[in-house]
Amino acid sequence: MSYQKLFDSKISTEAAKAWRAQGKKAVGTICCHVPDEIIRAAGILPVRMRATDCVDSSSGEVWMSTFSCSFARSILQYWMDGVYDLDGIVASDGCMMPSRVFDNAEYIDKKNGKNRFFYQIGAPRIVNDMTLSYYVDELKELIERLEKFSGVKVTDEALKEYIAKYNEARVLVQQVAELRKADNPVINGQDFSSIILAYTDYPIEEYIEMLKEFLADAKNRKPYTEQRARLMIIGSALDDPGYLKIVEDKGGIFVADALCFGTRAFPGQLEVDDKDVLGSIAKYYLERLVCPRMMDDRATLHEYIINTAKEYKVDGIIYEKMQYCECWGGESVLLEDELKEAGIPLLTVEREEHLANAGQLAIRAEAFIEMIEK
Amino acid sequence: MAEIEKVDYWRWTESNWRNPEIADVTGCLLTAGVDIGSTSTQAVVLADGVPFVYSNMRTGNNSPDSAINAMNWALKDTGLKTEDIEYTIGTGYGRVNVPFSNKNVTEITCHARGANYIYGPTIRTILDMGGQDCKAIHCDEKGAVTSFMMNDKCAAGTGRGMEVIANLLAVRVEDIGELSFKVDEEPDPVSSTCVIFAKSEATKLMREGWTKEKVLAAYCHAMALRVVRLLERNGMEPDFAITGGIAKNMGVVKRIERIMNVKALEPTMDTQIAGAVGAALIAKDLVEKKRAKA
Amino acid sequence: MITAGIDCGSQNTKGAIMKDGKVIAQAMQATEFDADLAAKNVYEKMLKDAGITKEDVEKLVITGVGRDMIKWGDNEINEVGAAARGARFVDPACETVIDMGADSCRVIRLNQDGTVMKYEVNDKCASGAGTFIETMARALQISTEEMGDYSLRHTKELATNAQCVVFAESEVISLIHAKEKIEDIAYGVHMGIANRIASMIRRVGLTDTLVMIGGPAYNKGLVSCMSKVFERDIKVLDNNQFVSAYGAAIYAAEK
Amino acid sequence: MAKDTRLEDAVLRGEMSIVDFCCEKVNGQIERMKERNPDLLWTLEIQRAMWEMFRDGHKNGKKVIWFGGPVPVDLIVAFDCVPVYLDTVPIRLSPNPVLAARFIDAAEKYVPNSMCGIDKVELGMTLLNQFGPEPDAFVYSSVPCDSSRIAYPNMDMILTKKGTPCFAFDTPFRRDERGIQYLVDQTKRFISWMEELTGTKFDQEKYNEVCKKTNRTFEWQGKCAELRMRKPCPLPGRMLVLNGTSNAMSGFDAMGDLLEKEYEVGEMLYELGMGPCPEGEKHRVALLQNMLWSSAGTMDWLEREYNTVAVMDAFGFQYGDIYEHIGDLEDCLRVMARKMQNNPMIHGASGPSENFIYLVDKIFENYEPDVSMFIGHIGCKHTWASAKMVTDMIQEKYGIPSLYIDVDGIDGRYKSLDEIKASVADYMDTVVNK
Ligand SMILES: Nc1ncnc2c1ncn2[C@@H]1O[C@H](COP(=O)(O)OP(=O)(O)O)[C@@H](O)[C@H]1O
Ligand SMILES: Nc1ncnc2c1ncn2[C@@H]1O[C@H](COP(=O)(O)OP(=O)(O)O)[C@@H](O)[C@H]1O
Ligand code: SF4
Ligand code: SF4
Ligand code: SF4
Repeated sequence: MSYQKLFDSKISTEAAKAWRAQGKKAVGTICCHVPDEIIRAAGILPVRMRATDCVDSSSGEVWMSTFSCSFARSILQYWMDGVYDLDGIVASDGCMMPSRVFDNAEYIDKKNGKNRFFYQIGAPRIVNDMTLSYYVDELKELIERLEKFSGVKVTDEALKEYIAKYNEARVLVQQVAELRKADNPVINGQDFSSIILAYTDYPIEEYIEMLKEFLADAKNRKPYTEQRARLMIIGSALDDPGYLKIVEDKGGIFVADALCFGTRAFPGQLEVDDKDVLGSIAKYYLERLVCPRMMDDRATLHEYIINTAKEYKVDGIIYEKMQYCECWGGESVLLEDELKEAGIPLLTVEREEHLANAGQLAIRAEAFIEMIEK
Repeated sequence: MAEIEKVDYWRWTESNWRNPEIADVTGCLLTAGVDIGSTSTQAVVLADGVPFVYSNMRTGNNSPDSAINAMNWALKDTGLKTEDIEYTIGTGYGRVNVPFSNKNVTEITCHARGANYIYGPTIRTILDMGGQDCKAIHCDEKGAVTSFMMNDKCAAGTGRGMEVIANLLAVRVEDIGELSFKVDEEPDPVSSTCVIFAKSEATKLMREGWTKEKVLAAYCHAMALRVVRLLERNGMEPDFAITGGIAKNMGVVKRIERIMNVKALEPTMDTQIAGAVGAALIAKDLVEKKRAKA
Repeated sequence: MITAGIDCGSQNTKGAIMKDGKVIAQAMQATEFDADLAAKNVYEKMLKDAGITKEDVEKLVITGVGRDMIKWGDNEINEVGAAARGARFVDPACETVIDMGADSCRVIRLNQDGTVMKYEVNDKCASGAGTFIETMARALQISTEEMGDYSLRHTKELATNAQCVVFAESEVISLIHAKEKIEDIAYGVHMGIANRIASMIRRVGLTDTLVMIGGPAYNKGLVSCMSKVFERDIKVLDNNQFVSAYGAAIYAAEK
Repeated sequence: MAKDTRLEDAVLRGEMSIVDFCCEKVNGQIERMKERNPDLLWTLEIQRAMWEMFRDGHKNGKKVIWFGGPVPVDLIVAFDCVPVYLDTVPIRLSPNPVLAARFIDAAEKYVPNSMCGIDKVELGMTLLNQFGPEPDAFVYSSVPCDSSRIAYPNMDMILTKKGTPCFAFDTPFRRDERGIQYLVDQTKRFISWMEELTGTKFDQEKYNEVCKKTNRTFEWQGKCAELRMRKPCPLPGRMLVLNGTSNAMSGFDAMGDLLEKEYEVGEMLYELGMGPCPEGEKHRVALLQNMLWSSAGTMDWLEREYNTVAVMDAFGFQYGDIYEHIGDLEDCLRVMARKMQNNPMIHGASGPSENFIYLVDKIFENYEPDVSMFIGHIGCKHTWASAKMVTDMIQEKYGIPSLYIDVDGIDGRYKSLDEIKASVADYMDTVVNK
């Protein structure tokens, strides 16, 4: 097995197929407050759903209307089209759009008499002791449901086993991200994005192996040297390296990000308190920095963006907003001024899941690069 | 059965120009900028950084040809050939299709630089209104871009829409501005600036008995409102100027000024050539930098 | 009983005269600025062709987006109602009607008794209607009528993305520069439209039979792309541009 | 005669506050009403009471507290503070597109234009600092609505910079027992926070008084709602707008008085066999989303032209909870928590779609409309994303198809009243009246 799979951003269903072929269950997951450790401990394979390469989302549009985020709508399309052949969905209420993907998927499923497994975790948007205990209760209920569904008891031992594995992956991803700090990094934005996307499709063990192989080989890779500007990308869910390619073809190189499908998904380590394993999981997932869905850590998010930009010696930030994405769309109110203060140039662009007007992005990116290149 | 176009009211006048004060350019550093826009193509040649000749014509269906034609037309009667130019920069949406260019640079960077030259170093906000898009650009005293914003996805409120209306009402684009002020009272803007719907809306208004002038006023008004939003978003910092083809349409310009309560600087040359001038200036800088290094 | 219907569309004004459930005359003319005049001309021509006078016509009903401009009809009916009646008249079995005009597209789902169950209208962006195709044809330097044949001869499944008419026009031009074949580009344009109206059709519910009326229905390339997207035949009615005018005349005969 | 727009112009120039504008406007309306239609004066009194209370809050030595989303308003009132329900601002400004536009445009400088107009106006008003009296605090919640979840925290950050204290509730996504307890726990913290803010102790007696008033409001509101179930419906569709205000003002006598009066008048009309439709009620329509704030005229027109009355809208529909054991704090807090969860449209038909479907089902069951319209406010994308499930349910269970149109309930520039009417008319002519 080679690590080449890391660089194929297409949705791969082979791992899930193989898993299910053994008579085990696999579920789709949506959003950032679904702890994979728990799902694995219940003997179930989590597959983080995405919409890469979805060209036509008209069925999704029928259910979610044109006034919906096309990333979410395209996931529903893939679900309806059977691109993801899974045993159910576990979601957390990130923003309203994935919640509606969940609702519609469940509704359509019932209508078609399928009755697969559906559970939505209510994840708090404020971090304090009270909200943490609410989240713990929500996770307890998830565990009960999962146990019933898979017939596997979720034990502290199993949870710890998977926490260790996911922690290992976190370390490895952070090491990959470190590579981007070099003046002439051996991976560009497209590469990194593909590596992160691969995580969604494969069991964690397989992913860890691929990362290790890649890291061992990394120094043999040819560094990128032609770049005119170092960029960071932030904004709405982005699961399409093709988007980054357009910008990198114009001479930029992405060296950092603050994206759902990016470094931000693998921060730090999940510290286990042996006396309260579930509580440790809840604490990690609730406290880690996610996105503007959280109401009280915007300042930290902004700080993270600015610090990362500095740490990775970024010349400018590209802020992509999905159309109808309020979550990220509204973040500019204070962020714009803060970036200005920090002296970091910013380019804001609108986009849709399906890359329709590549030319328009290209011209903006090129002009931005001309503006910031040294 | 090909379509027979009756009179092309949208066809604005093409032009070329030669600086009467420069008789001889031997020994001068010649740099050029060629701006292939969606609608128009300009070629500008600078002699030691001073405009020497330029041409301004419509972009044909083939960008490389447009570039060559524009350049030839500009150089006509000067005795110069394309090869005599030291360094050429292509810009505009067809910038990669300038066969004889040494480099290409986006029209955003070029327009800022060009505006800085045309309007002087106090210029801070530039609104470039072209055939298919609109850009609000900020720049510093050197004409370097500090931020910019463009219209997205929808071409509503661009020159192309104006051309459709011109054709529909049988009014030359050049005359739209003046006619649009021949109304007793400013009508409400048309509700849709979509190229297609504006046409049907204008048709509907005509059917309801509106005069051409009133329809034009309503359309210019709508277009001004649309770009003003872009300007507001990017922030307005004087001095302010408008470049691109629509800058010649006073019907839109005056309305923008009124809504924003600002005065745009008076252009000293053809506003459509700002991009090409900028490109030629950047070409000059590059040559000088190279020479200094050598 | 003799009744008449006039459909004053944004591009064309169409009329029909019916006698006891049969069409005895029909005519069409470009609407241009004077809808009233166009309708008058159409009406007079039809009367002449049918060899009757105004007095013979019991009732005249006007429909279409320009119907407000015509004050001399006996009654009016909106476009949805007219299209529904007309389509049922021409094809008694039809369940869903796609009515595409120059600027607009409507999808109408009928009840068993021919009344309207639900419908969808696109009135925000012209990207799914006749003018879009016309503009692309112009960019390809072929006539609108030829678009269909070119598209049917495509050899490659080219995809075009831009929605906006204007951007689509430049996309087409860059495809020409990229040496793509006109046939394939035409196909890409039609496929794009078919995909865009797909969700309208799905929203009213996909039925076994789909019929298409209005000028663009003459475009075989477009129709074939729609068949492909929905995996079923799209029926194109005879005289499809006149169907709504029939509907208006039929409405005139009701009650 | 040209319309007098001096007040509007002053607001547009930033010289007049929103609160002063609304007070002047409402007083002007009252003066005119006195001459023309003194019988209807009662319909305006609540407006006057509310806006003047906002305006004079500081003068009367009270703290002015902004609130957004489901929060325990009764407690704010019990602490003798002035509760300002922010949504009343966009709804009040929306009939005038130019005014609403000032605040919408201010917000759109930063946020996408797809954001809900309600939240854009609120954010814009905060950015321009033009409400009037500076708020002494801001209380909000994480309503399951993306637009407000973005607008409120941004407003929080802007206000916090100025030193204004803010309190945020975390609204649970699902409605269940766990959620109720969660809200009760948070409310307890809120009480301590209010004590600190006001420097006074929580006063059970005062709270009991407010509970009584609130109960009265919701009892009358329930009765008015029952009136609407009768056939013919004696109350005009336009009055559905009031349901929004009732939430904000439920703890005040004025609201109870208004609803009592509304009920009396409605009962009288019903006795007389009269109603808003000139030729008698032919159809009754349920609005599956919110009231058309910016174009409420559509309702009058439907009554006049089609003898069709709007009996209920999904965002105003309440099955108001009543305090059963006033004096028992724990129990009252639970009722309040339930209200916060059930409130259909303090940005409501949100949370899981099943709640929305359930709510609409109840409307159809109780009000028996024969026409269904999803006149969808485009900002409210999460209701749009449930719309098909809801309308499918109506079609299957009640055999009624639904009209869909997109409007902007706040920004009248999106679609004019005439355009909306034309779409509704087409539907009434082709589908309803066949
Ligand atoms: N003299 C004029 N008066 C009014 N409009 C004009 C004039 N000349 C050109 N235009 C308009 O300007 C537009 C072209 O602007 P331009 O900046 O050249 O576009 P681009 O750079 O995108 O090709 C056309 O739509 C044309 O109608
Ligand atoms: N033979 C044809 N082939 C392809 N397209 C056609 C043909 N005839 C008409 N059309 C298209 O039909 C449209 C006009 O249709 P019509 O139903 O008359 O529209 P409207 O009712 O809006 O005036 C035009 O966009 C035209 O391009
Ligand atoms: S956060 Fe934005 S991109 Fe992500 S699902 Fe929500 S609306 Fe879509
Ligand atoms: S509304 Fe008009 S201008 Fe805008 S995208 Fe659609 S066709 Fe283009
Ligand atoms: S109308 Fe909808 S989007 Fe707007 S504030 Fe209410 S719930 Fe949120």
